[in-house]
Amino acid sequence: MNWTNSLPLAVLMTSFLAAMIIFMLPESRHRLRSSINIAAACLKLVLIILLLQVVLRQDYPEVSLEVLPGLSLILRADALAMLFAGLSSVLWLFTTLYAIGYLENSPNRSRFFGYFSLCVASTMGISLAGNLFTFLIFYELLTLSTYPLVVHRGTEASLRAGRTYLIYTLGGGVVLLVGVAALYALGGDIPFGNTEQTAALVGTWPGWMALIFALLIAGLGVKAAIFPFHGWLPTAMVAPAPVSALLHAVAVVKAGAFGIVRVVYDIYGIELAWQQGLLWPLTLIASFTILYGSWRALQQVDIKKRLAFSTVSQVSYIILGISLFGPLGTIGGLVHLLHQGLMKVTLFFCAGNYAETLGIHKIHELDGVGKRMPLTSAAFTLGALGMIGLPPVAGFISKWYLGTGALEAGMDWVILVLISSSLLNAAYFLPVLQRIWFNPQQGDWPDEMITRWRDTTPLLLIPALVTATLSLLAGLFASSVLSPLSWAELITLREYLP
Amino acid sequence: MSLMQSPMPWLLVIPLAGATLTMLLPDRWRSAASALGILSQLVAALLLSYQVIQSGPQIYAMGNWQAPLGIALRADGLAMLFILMSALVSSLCALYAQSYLKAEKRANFWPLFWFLWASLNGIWLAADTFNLYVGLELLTLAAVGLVAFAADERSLEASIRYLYAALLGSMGYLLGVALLYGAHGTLALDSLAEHWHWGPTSQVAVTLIVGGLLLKTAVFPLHTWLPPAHGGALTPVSALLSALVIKASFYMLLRFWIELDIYRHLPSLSQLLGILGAGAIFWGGWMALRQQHLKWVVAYSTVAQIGYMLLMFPLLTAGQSDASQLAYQGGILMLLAHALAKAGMFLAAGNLMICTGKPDLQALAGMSRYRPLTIFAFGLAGVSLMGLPPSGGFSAKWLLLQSSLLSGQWWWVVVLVLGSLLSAAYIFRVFAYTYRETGEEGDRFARPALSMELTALTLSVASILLGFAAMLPLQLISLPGPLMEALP
Amino acid sequence: MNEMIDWLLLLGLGAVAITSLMSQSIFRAVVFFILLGLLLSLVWIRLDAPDIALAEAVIGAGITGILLLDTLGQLKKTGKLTTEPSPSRARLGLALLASLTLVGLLIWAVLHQPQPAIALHQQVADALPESGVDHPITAVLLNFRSYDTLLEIGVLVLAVLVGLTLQSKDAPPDSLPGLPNPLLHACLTLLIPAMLLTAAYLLWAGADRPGGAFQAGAMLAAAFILLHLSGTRLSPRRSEFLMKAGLVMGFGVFLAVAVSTLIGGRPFLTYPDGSAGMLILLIELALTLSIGLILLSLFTVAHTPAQLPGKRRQDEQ
Amino acid sequence: MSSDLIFTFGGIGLCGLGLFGFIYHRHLLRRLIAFNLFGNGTFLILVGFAQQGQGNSDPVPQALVLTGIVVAVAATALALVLIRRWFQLKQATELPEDSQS
Repeated sequence: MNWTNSLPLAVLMTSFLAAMIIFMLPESRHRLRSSINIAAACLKLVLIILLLQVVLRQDYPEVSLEVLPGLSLILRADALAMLFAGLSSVLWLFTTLYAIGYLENSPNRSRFFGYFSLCVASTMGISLAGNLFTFLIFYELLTLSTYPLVVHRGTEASLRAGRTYLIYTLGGGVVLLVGVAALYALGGDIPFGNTEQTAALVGTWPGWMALIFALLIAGLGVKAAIFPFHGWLPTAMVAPAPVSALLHAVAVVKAGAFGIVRVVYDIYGIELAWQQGLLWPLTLIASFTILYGSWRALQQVDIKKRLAFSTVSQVSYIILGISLFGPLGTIGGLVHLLHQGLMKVTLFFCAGNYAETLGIHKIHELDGVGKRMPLTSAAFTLGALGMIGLPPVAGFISKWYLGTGALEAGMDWVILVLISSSLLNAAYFLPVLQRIWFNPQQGDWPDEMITRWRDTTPLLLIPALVTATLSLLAGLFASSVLSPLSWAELITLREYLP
Repeated sequence: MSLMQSPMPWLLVIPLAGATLTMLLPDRWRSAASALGILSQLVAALLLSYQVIQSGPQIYAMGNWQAPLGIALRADGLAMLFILMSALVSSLCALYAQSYLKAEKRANFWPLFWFLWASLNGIWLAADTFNLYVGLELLTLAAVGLVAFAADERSLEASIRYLYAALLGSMGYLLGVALLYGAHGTLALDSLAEHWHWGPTSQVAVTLIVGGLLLKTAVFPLHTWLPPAHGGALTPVSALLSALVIKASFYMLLRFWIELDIYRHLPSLSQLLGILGAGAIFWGGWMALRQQHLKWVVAYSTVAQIGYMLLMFPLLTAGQSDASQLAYQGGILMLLAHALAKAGMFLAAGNLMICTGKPDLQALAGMSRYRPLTIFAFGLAGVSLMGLPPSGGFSAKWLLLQSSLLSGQWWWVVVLVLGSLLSAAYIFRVFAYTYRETGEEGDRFARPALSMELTALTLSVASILLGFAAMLPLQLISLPGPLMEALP
Repeated sequence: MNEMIDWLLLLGLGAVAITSLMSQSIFRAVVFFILLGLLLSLVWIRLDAPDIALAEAVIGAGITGILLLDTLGQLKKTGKLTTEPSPSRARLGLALLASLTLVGLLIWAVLHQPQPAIALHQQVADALPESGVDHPITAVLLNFRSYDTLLEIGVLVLAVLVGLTLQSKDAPPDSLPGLPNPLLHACLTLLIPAMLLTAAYLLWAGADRPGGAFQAGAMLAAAFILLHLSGTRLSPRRSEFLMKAGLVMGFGVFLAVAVSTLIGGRPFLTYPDGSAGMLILLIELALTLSIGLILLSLFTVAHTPAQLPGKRRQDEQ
Repeated sequence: MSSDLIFTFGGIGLCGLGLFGFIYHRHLLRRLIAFNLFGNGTFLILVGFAQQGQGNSDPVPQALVLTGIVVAVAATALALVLIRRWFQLKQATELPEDSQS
């Protein structure tokens, strides 16, 4: 056995062990806990880079364990897995830093960081899963480990939000379970990438396989917050800002979207799915969700709520890209998985900064905040412009590919969807930017924190700046070898359209 | 060397001797003797498993009289799994009880505990229908005694209810055995299976046996005695009862069902058992959702979980061998996962009640901050009970799902799925209470001993690990033996 | 003629059973239950089962009856007996349905009895010479199926144990006064030795005739209970350890004999060649004494009122 | 009809009566008596039915009944201990109706 084969397991274990150690630590050991957290995040990043090297050589390390007769847990690092794993591990590092700053002096940090790490461990499991069964296991584990984070504050509102979250995600989980179990009953264990196996099944039971496709997508669609399963996402906003970042950018919605990618490309195969007519309903739903999310975002007065509906809309860009038959659409969808993550995490960091530093929660309270917190506001502006899709921020790249992908797939009407959604995005972000930069300050801030820093504390500020910069760089240097775009192209070339 | 002939009788001798000695010894020696007994039990169980794995099922003729004249003990893969399971759960519960009970209470706890263990081992190994009756009665009396241990109003009421239900159940069973003997002239399971005559007498006998055993297993709607008994007993007792005692009658049911070919002859009874199971899942889950008393939630959860185990019966159909195999594996795995998870959950619940000093859910506010380890144990056990991955409960549910899909009985899929959601509802309800912040500080809480927290955690973690190591028990129960031959 | 007797017995059995079940007065119910036990003894004799007849008379009717009567007395003495709530119509319906179904099923089952494939009594007869005793039932109980018997003694010990558990240590001494009746004492001095002698005989006879440890033990218990009622205390509080040792002695000796053969390299519960009879007698002797004490304890344990438990401990809810 | 068959039917009757009383009554002592009736009926069936089938006196079921009687007396005694305790605490001879379930 090659040493590289143990890398996927090592990636998973770094955050899992970190979680276990943190659970064992007494509440008061803040410094030690933070050190372990950061060390684990850095270690994971190193391991991911090592793994990237291996995957670039067209070598896909794999470990498996037979857990039930004929059924194995498989961890396998392929190019697509690395896309998601890379994104999560980068964002984990910054979210951890941010969370350490954000939760300073608040209770229950041991519990928080423990589940936080567990949550990232499950995300790693999701990205490295080598078959649907493994995916399902980590997908459910993600639900379990995020629940304590959502209800972290322990207030009535957060417990209610936790209940809503559970109803949606567990409901989606069992639908997914039934889909996975039915697929297994028909064809046995199908590792990702073995689309020939599925093709044979579709030949025999076309009706069943279409039903299973619907079950799988519906189950995954809950976490991806596709309409009508998006209801939990705005409700879960009561959680602390780092958790929102985790839900929206790093882990949860991404897990759903990533799962859909896996099902479409690695279980059914895009060509087969296209031929069977399974994709166009997905395109329709995604388009509708994009418009619906934007429309709802426009009506929100709470910053985080507006961002939440923006996520509903943005994640469906990914789904849209996946559902378009053709390499350009695929690239657009995959690259947006990364870009949306970077931009959304920036926005949430900034929203958290406003709330922590000045007590601002509503949009109308933002008047003149640009002068008080220029750096945070600059990062926020970058993220918002990227969401609208203005060049040179990363969002532009995604939309460009999605548009050309739609043309390639012969679905010209999708262009209209993209344009109108961009207009809506502009409509709900530009007024915010106007308030930040151009409106004068109205009276005192709701709840100002006294710090010796001009903007806000470094631990809150730096992660936001870094992710904002990254999303700018991803757009500016889209054509370089290291950019998310190149990686998405690599995946597309290597795996889907040989 | 002669000692090593077969470890089988030692699995009975040690607990019986333990019961005798712990009655007579002074307290200091009592605990030491128990510890020694537990260790030697573990050794004997492992030795016997080794033998069974190496050289197949073992038959042991008591007093050297071959069955059917004498009584034989029989150790096959299934029996071994149950022996190992009860060894693990009982020893951890015993460890817990050592800290939980005060010295003067322990005096009477140990003999009862040892009798309980002896009867369990007796039942797992028994191959004689009347011997099973005596074992069942020994088990009942020990269990009732343990329930009545607290000697207050609630536990007395519970124990009387329990005793009456159990007595009726065993009498029904004995009546069935009487008919079987009259029709076949033998009491031994093996020779019954060999000379099995399927006619009215056998049908009535089987009906009575199944009915009696269902009552003793607390199958819905005959479950009403269970929640007070399991919810009202002392914590280590609740854990033993829910994890092991109800499994005894279930185990007997399964043996009869498969070895005497009942599944082949009474398919409608199979479906009936499945329907009762579904009823148990929904009713038990619904009642668990409505309880205000922590341990009653856990007790009603047992009612619901028994329902899952019953789902294996309609899936053991004569026609489909694959589906039947899956159902058998899934059912047994479900039982094992439940034993571990429920014991862990009861012990964790007991710890929480020690912390708050109150039995109700309301008092749990803020507990997830104060006792994260215990909450974690409770949560892990809950994961397995809900059947969420990765856990033994999930693997079991997966197998049952596969079996229902394969045999085309899709309605059980619906039951399994809805049941999972219901159990998630009542478990997360408890969990939500522990997250509530009331603003009061944590120092009003008492603190359970570390060993008590660790035993709960060990059991819960084991129920999770079972999800990864399910192949071991599945291989064990698939070893050749009379049961496997009779399985479709 | 014989069949006549059988039918008459059956009729009596039914009448007595119904009376004991449905009688208005609970006291009468118990008395008729004891009467039923005596009738059953006759039935057992008709069924060619004198051992059971003996056991039924002494244990089924005797000990159970005494226990029931004594409990009833206790209930009457300690409290105002609340009037019994009359059972609901639903209960009546359920009970009728259940019992009629059961009877129907059983009759159907009995009428379709197949010819048994195995004749176990033949095997018993064949193996009897090796068993060490001449009486087949004793051979079955203490040799062929001795494992059942071992567990059964366990059940008895367990019942007493639970009784002892429920008895709180600080209970007041037995409030029942000794009976100062001189006539009774005179009777007892005659009766007790006679009973002890009968017990010894029953024990000895068990080897080749009806009788054995259970019947003898029950007789012993009857003697003990009489002594107890007359004021002589053999109660656990006198010497707890000795009492407990006596209770488990039978079980312990049985187990020890079984284990000793196991250590000797022979299967569990085997008797070494030639010494089966001796060992069985030894076990029976210990069992008789223990069973006597156990039955007595069941009586006294049930009899001694335990005190209301003190303040309940919070951690043991 | 042989004695064996007659008393087998007698046993069936006792079982029916016992089950009836066990369900019908609420008084704990009455239910205990009913249980003992049920038990005695079972014992009669055990011996009578077996001997009817064998056409011969059979020591095995007789031995089983001896065991059964002892087990029954143990169970009865245990029940009585519990009943007395219950009576002391609650001054009641029956259990409360199920309210929880």
